[in-house]
Amino acid sequence: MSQEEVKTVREAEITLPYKWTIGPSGLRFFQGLKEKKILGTKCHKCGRVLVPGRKFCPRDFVELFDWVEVKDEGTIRTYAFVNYSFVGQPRNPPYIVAVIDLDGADTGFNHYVMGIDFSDPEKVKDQVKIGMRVKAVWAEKRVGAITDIEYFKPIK
Amino acid sequence: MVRKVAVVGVGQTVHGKRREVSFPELVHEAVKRALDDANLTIEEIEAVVSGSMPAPMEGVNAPHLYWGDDAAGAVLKPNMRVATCGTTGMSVAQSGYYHVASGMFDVVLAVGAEKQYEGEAQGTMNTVGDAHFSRPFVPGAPGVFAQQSNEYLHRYDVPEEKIRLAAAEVSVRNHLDAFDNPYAHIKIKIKVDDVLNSRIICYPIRLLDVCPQSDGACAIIYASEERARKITDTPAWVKGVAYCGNEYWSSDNDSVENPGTIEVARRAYKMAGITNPLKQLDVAEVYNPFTFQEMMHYECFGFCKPGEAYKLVEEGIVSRSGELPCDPSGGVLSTNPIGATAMVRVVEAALQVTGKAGAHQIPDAETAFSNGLGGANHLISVMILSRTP
Amino acid sequence: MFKGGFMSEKVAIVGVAQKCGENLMDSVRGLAFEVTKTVMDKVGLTREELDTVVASSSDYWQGMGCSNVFHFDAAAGYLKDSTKAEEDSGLALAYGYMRVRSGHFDTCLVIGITKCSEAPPIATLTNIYNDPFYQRPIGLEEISAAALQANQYMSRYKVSEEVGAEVAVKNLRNALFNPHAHRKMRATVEDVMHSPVMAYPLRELMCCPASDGACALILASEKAAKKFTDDPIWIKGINWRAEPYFMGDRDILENRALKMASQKAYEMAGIKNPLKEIDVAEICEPYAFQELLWYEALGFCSRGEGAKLIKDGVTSMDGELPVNPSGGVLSTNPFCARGAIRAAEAALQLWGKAGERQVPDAETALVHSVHGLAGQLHMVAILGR
Amino acid sequence: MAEEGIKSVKYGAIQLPYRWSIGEAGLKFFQGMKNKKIMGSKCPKCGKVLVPGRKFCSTCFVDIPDWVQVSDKGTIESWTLVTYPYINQPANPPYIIARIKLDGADSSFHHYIGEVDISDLENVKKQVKVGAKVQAVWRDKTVGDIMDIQYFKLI
Repeated sequence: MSQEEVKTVREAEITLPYKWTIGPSGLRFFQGLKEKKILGTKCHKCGRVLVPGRKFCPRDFVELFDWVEVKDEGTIRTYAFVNYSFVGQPRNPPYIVAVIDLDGADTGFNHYVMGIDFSDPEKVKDQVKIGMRVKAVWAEKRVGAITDIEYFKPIK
Repeated sequence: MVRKVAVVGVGQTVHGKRREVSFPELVHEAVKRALDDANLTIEEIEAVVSGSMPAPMEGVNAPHLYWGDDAAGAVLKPNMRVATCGTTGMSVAQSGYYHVASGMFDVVLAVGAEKQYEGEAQGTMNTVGDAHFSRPFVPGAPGVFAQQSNEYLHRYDVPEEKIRLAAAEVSVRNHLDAFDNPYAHIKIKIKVDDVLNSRIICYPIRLLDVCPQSDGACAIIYASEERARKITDTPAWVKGVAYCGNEYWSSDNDSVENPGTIEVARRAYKMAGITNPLKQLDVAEVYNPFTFQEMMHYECFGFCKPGEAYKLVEEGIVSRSGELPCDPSGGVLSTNPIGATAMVRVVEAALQVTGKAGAHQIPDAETAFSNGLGGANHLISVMILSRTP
Repeated sequence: MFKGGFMSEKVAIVGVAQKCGENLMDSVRGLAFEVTKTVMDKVGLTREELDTVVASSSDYWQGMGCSNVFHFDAAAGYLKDSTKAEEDSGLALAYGYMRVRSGHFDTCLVIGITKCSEAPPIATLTNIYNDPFYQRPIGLEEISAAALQANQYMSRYKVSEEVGAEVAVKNLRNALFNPHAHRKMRATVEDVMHSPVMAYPLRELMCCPASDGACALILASEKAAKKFTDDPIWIKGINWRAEPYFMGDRDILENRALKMASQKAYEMAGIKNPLKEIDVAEICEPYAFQELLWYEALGFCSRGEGAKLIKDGVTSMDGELPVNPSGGVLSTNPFCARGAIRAAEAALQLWGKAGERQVPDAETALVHSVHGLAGQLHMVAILGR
Repeated sequence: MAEEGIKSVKYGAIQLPYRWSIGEAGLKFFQGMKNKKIMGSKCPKCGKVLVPGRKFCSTCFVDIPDWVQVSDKGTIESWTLVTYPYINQPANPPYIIARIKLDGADSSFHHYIGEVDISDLENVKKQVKVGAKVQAVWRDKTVGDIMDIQYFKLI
């Protein structure tokens, strides 16, 4: 009776379906995206404009009602150049994810930055700089999802 | 006053690829070692806390029901699961502490474990983001922490190269220190250039800036003052405990001078009566899954001023012979069974202040700092242990 | 945060809020904010005055890793010592209790939250409670495990299927008087017996629904409680215990873990005769026969006599010890929230604020919650005025 | 501002692969299964024979060095007929799961019951009874898996 006869590691893939509720504030934000608008909510206590617009300010713990539009342009606060792959990855590498300070917003906005030459990983940092200006590239056909913005591209 | 609580026993498995044992068997190994260390039987354990990484990593829902009961010795005892991503090990350790501090229990076991080779760590990390707004932009832990690292590199009036070089030194040091830790996973002798020339995983993070994935388990036994003195001559007293969360939308916060990270240390220091961490702490086990994180932690924890972490590295202050040795165990950079990782920091702190750290002992260490970090920089935790109550 | 305080032997519940339903329109995050804001406003507690948060949710039920990251700041946790007790907010109550009792914190928010409408079926998510090798391939999950338990119970104590139906009749009827309840109806034993067989002997109306919901509690130390209310509900006893993992290792009719947990909680609270001394009980009975088994393990009656309690109406609204005036989990099952809901309902009873489901003059209440196949991890608490 | 066209829920999935180690005890148990033997382990402290066999006794918390073979025959302690479908279900409903006390074991064993006409519940109730004796039906080609036993049949 040799050990090799029995598989010592069991392999399986588990797929579980979910339907996550967006909620009223999320719906309002995504309706904005559909109309090529990025909407935030202004907290009447701390005065911050929070993007994406949301139901409450976590710091002041008040409900937010004051919806404002912010620009679809901004400044790169920071970014990561993703050059590795993993199971369940939302897009094929390489790509850049960035935190963008949109004009008019007090919070960072997470999205892709594309339109960069990725052929030499060592040279990506020469093309993308913190503090660089970027602008949203909108999808032609928008459905009210975060991917209605395809990515942000560098602008002068 | 609040009740005094001490660590009276610790146990960890050899971390690494542990294909030969099942999850419960791995956990059992660490728990037995902790019981042996404290010279206690399972009957003397009054309650158990357990935790691991988000359950989708294990492919088992509510894993405390599976391995947390039987393997951790919780059958017919109080048991709960505390799971908070990377801070899990620390959240479990702190829950064990509060079990005793509450006065409800005198002897309590805390267990953290992970088998990273069984699941998909980055695929699981991706699910930490909500499906509507965030998930497309959560490229696993390296992606999240690379953004933070990049911001750090460009925050201060310090040449990027200086910080980059210091981070490489951090990698060299941790991987070398791991040789003196019998439980560590990745032990390699590397040079600064090896780090700088390693492949870009997620700019600015390179392959040798990144922690490994390990299988491993870790256990701590806590006791009340009265019991602790009967159980051991060398208790490690819990002097400071703190835990802090940032906002869910991580980009709402400054990720470099991070409010949660700064606040958590402030609270732990206050409880432990520490006003000058660099002077009063003898050793620190900071949670360093990526090299830059270790340096940002120095700053947020007040080991130095913002932007000056590279000096601590350059001047050898955080080396084993320095004023405040950091991660003499080899840190997370050498060993990372996620659900146990932050608890290993506490265990290492306990080993140091009780003089049981063996080859990586810091001489005369009296007070030790440990911390954990979880989510996409969402949750930060600190525990300070001391030789004296 | 650490207040340098003193251990507080006495810990109170000073406020409760809940929201449940079949399919709530807001996200988990929005729902967490809503119940948290409600309970804080009711108590008059500001975010600054809140010291710690213990949340209970589950990665698999939420479809998110590290589920609490998504809602901890919605539960007022920004820059707070905000932690988690997974899968059962009954355990979050226990952990919150210990945190306040330690003297480190004066006030604690306990929140349980799950939206089952977003998640795969209960059977799917509880089948993966099991190890991948032995129990999972055999199709054990919460419902089939409860069915095995029920059938063994029927066989050993010569109890008919209709007794299980009577439990469902009682709880679903009680739910009619609870505005928070999800599934409610005036059903007869025949109605229940005519509902489809899920896993023999369990029929659809003997099995819990899948609900959305959240429930928040505010705990306070003795000193702090006085600031917020003249009428604190004290946690007089609390304990929780686990059965072994392998179902085959356990006597699934004896439920030793529950027996031990309740004995310890009774001891803390000074209760010697639970049936006489407890005025109302809110227990977690996802499957009808489990309510009978829990009666027995909780010491309301001897082994095998649970059926007698339900038949004699002892646990009905007008009985000696009304059990689940809220309608219980058979009416409302937002998975991780159900333990906190039991505590909230018990507190409302003791305050005399339970509206149409009020049990008159309730002074002492029992709270029970459980999860795991055939009841693996039980929590019992005794509340009193 | 109209909200037509935007889905109020997002449909998605968590899909992840796993590679679980069966471990030392699992290896012994499944080697037994491959040889059509059901292996238990006898706790040196409480003396109980626990099936499936394991490395340690969870109640006594001591290592178990002694393995013993138990019978592939036993007695039904309880059973259920599962009729509902769910996602990722390991078998197609309807099916019968039983709790079986194997001869020689002190713990119970769970498995399917086969060779029963399950088209009608009343019929099932007549055939499958608590206390009935059952025996494992092994696959011809065993691989070292819990499903090397196809099911148990009434004897």
